[in-house]
Amino acid sequence: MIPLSWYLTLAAALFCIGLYGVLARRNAVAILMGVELMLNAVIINLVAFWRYNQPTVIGGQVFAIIVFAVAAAEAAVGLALIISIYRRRSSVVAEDMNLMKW
Amino acid sequence: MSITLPQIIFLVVAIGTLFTGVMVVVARNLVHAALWLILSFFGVAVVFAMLEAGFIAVVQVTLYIGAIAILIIFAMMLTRKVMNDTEPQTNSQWVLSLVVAAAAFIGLAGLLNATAWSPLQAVSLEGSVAQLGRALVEPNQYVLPFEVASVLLIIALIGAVAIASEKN
Amino acid sequence: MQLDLLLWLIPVPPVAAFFIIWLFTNRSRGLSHAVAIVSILISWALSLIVFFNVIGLKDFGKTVIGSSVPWLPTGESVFRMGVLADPLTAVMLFFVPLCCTMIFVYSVGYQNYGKPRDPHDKVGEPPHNGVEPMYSRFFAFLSLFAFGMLTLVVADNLLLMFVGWEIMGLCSYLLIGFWYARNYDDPKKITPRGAAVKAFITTRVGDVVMLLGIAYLYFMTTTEEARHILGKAAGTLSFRDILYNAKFLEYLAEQPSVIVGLSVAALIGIFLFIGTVGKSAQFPLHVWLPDAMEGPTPVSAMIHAAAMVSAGVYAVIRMYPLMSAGWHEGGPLTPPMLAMGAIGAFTALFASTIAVTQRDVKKVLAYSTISQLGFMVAALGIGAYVAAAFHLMTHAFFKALLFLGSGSVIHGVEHGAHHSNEHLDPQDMFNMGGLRKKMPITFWTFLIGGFALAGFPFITAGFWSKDEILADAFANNQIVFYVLVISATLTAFYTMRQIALTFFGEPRTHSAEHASENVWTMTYPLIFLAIFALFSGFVGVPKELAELGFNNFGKFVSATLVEKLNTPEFTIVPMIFSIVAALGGLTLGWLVYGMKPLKAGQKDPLTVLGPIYTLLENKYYFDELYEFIFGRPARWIASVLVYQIMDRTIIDGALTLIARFAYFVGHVFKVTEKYTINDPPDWGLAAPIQWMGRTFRVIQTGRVQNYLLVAMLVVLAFGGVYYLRFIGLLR
Amino acid sequence: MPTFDPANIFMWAYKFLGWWLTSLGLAPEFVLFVQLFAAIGMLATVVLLIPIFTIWLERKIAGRFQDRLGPNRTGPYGLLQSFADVLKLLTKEDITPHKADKWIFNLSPLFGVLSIITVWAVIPWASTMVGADINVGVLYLLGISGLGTIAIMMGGWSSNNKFALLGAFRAVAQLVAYEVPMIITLLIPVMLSGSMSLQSIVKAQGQMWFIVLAPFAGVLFFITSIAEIGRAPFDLLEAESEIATGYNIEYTGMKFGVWMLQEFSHAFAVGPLFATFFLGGWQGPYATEIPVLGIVYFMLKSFFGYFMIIWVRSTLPRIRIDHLMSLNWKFFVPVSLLALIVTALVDKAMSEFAPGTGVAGRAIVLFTANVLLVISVIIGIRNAAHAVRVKEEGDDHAEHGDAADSHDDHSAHPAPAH
Repeated sequence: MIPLSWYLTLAAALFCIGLYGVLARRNAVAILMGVELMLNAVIINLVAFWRYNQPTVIGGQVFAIIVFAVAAAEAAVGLALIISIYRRRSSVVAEDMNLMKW
Repeated sequence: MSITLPQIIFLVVAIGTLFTGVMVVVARNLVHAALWLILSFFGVAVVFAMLEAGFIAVVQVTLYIGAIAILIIFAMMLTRKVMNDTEPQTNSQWVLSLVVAAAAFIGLAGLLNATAWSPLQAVSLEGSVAQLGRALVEPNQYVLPFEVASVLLIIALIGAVAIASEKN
Repeated sequence: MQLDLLLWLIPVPPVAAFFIIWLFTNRSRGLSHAVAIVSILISWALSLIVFFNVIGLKDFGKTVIGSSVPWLPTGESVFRMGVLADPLTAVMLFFVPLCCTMIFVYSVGYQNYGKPRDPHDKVGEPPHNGVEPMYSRFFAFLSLFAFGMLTLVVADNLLLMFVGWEIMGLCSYLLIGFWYARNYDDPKKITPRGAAVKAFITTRVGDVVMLLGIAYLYFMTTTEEARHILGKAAGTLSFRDILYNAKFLEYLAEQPSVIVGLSVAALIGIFLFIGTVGKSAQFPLHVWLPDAMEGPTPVSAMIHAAAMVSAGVYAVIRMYPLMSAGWHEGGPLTPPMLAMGAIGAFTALFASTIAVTQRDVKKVLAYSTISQLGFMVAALGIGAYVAAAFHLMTHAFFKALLFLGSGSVIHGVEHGAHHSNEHLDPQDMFNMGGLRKKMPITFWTFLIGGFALAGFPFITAGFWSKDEILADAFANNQIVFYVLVISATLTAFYTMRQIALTFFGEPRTHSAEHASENVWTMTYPLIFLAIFALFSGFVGVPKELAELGFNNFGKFVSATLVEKLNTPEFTIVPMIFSIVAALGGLTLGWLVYGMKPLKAGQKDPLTVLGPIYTLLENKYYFDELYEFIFGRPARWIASVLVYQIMDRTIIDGALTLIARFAYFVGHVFKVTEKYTINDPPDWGLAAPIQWMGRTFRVIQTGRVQNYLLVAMLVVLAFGGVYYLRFIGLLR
Repeated sequence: MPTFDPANIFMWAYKFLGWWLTSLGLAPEFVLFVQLFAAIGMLATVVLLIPIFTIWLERKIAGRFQDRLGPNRTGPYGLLQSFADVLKLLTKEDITPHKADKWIFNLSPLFGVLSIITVWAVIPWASTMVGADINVGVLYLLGISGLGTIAIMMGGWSSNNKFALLGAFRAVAQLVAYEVPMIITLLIPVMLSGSMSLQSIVKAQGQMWFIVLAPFAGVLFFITSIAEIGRAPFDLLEAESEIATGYNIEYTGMKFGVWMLQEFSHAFAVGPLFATFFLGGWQGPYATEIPVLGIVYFMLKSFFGYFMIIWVRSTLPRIRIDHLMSLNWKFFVPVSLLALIVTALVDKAMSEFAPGTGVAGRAIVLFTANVLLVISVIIGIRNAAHAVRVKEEGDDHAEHGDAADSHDDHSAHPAPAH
């Protein structure tokens, strides 16, 4: 049988990979992909905790579903933003989007 | 300790998932990265299946691969040819980012493995899908978060259309 | 089908009709009046179903029909709204929708449906010969009014009843002022809008007091003992809980109220009765009703004869158990009953005296309405519960009939006036005469109505009800009895006067000559109502004369009350009195006006009375009196006290003061800033702040990833610290 | 040794294999693995062989519809036509374009076929024969169809050709868009049967097919799935005249053949799906007693659905891309939602107020509800079209409509000044 800590470690690793992607990639779409990875890691955590701590209470899965919905919304809005930025400035490089600096 | 079959499967899946995840963040070609991402999503779906959350697994496939991945690839194609594979894919702070990510992972892993977690309870999850479905619409359970999530989706839909629409 | 469900449904169609007409069909006249009439017909049908079901019920009254839903949670109890049908409601349900229906149908003809729009007509003025410009609006208002009335009838608690009551008040305002743009030549004549405002405000005076009574009653149902008595039903206004609960009533009767010498029941009763005084135009709040005749005649018939004013009486009849709480047959009357008896009897006499001298055909009827309502109130005051309810019903029939008849007359005369381009007041009876041959249907029906009003013996409904009142008065209170007899005589007299002036003799004007009978939509309702005006009385004849009719009414209605009231044993005396009064009055009127009909321009024979005549003709100068007592001071307070002293001096002065102070503070700030920050270039605060900004702004790279990186570093740092403390390396 | 029963011969074979291998003394896991592998292999083979027949069938039927003979040279009735085509494709040169993304370019056709074969994993063939009776089968199908989209996109993108990319765009836009009403209409069988497992959906149609209970949903599902497989009149993603066969333009030889295989098997897959969801799957006389019969019924229904597709394809012309999109978003999505709501309300109301109603009663009520819905929808379309006509041509034409109607349109759409 698989200990819970394995799942959590997997989730942590996936999360950190996504984090690296978010921090280091230049392309905004790639950053978004990193965010998706992080969200997946979070959902793994939720489901794993549900399965190991309270498998009879369905709340954990519900939580996961809600996170799914949020992820979908996030992806839609994020990509829309990227596309409109691309329209205005013909660039999807996150570093170029620095109008808010000094 | 002897290693059992499910553990082997888990290790294989986990390694595959992590590998594909790494490929997502390091691939030079963005479309390749997106395809790696799809594979990694598959891996996560398998993990869900191993956790006996069949519904979540299928939703993972349907939503992430069927919708989000396609969306990402689509956006990629709409915004393609702005950066070709030759120029650097990572920004100036990637080393520090790597350090931070690694440190975070080490810290988390250390904590996780230092903690004593509750073992797996052998309960039958028969009809947990039906249970989930009922829980999502029962007034005294999770109907409110469910509705809020649907409202959020509607708002995101309208907002995305409004943002990405040509004329403004 | 459960009856209580039907009860819920009864008021619904009219309000639906109101919204439908208002929102959708107001473009099309035919559609509008179709909607209105169909809706009121549905309500009527439902009411009849309920009525005929309940009269078959075993000991109905002990067991009432009704249901209620929790409406407003009030602390530990819940205020419930609901509907109720007891015998009294059943009676109301019998005649209210009926009269309403008749009036709806009548209005179609009265507002000249079918005729083309007259180009001279202006919106907001009575049409000359074309169709009413605001035709649909008229029916919308009528429907809303019917909704209010039916709500009031089926309501099972005082609050809901009050809601219907106020809706009717609003509709009465809207409908009296329906021709809002109308103006008259002589400034003393009140305009419709003025009349509307007057009616609204006058009835408000009563309603406020009534609301006070309702609140007081509600409060009393929440006291400790009340909880003890009512149990779970505490904190209620429901009739079922209050009026059918003898223990609670006597608790109220014993409880001393805030005013010394009055029990709670008495005080509440008086409050509620004042509401009725306003609504059904009892002295001293009667002034609005005659002016309300400025509205279209169907409105006068509906609001000021059949429905609204009788709603006032209905309210007191409904609350009678409370009013008479602590009173037993033959015992001393309770204060509210005393008040009712006195005011009712006085109003009856006083209004009938005024009615004798009026020239306007509708004003006469208005005053007679007041006096008839006085009859009912007086009857209640002396404990004649059944008689009051009975007279309420019959009066609704024949008074609606009379009003519609007068409307028909006016319409005919207007038609004549249009024909012989003559400019005159089509409502003045002295411009009429000889309409007997011109408009036969109107004449006969009006005659029936008039005789019913006068109480023509044995064959009219008015006789039986009025006789019952007189009988009870005779048994209980002689003074009231004689007052009522006198006013009954006067009633018969002015009825005859009206009939004679209107229909007999020769036409006194060309208009009257060219007057003609109206369309069927106006005449058929007259006939229909005439039938009821004749025969509706036979349900309540005294049981000693039972061979003349039935005696079910008394048994039926008196079942509403908790403790049995024994009807006085039958004596021939009051009946003789009432017969003499009716016939005497009629003959007197015939002698004065009928024998030798007035020629054109001839003065009213009653002017021989001299000053009394002028006094009566000016309605005892009540309007002037009220103007002097209330009008002037109010205006003076408004102009001098409120405007000049309050606004100008106190409030504005305070505001100016505050403004000055704020200005001063601002000035202080300005000076300080000038000398510390701006002026000195070297040591002022501005320079270093600028320098700091220039130095630190570099960290604002504007790149989201940098920010996230920093955030993660901080998170890691904190995490590390906590981890070290966790494993104990750090204190 | 399992007793031989001809009525359920396939399951018998499956069991027999297991028994035999066990008797050889192999580990049970391995035995199970071999059993499943054999079953899957058989299923996949059947699925992959079907197109060889359906290609011929389609060309024949389309020929008949268009008053042609269709293939008739190779073999009796041209039955061997498909084999000839395959041979031809095999002999062609296999080109991978320069600057193309080799891996993806070569992988995408396989992905495409994969996405179709995996569909069959959950489709019940008979009362006893279903690959994997998972309790979220419907969702599974949707996820798989997403895979197909990705495959097309990979192919179109990786071949580094603008027409291919355009085709891919169109494919994504169209498939993703038409998935929405398809999902919504699929919810109706799920609702009526109360389960997402295809086997229990089929079982729920034992007495009454869902096409009777929800005809409107059936039709909608049929149309949207035609759009999903990109057949005429929705074959925008490979419109020869506009973008020259779209995403698979750069493919040659057998790789192109694999794409064709994907298309035809996908097209055929609609038949079984339609049969499963609305035509009662393997249900039929004695289907439960003799499962083999179930296979026959199932195949008959599937081929009926496929025939309908061919009929539509060879009858209707292609529609414009903007019409395609507006048709989906402005008509199919709202109407399918309407159908869903109406069905839900009516069914729930019946179970609430008329419990114990027989299947026939339920069918009648639901059917009438559907008919009323269709009628109202048609009236709505008519009014909308009329309004549009009034807007475009001015109100003088509007008077042709009956008075009240045109009057309403008057007030709703003031005619342009002229």
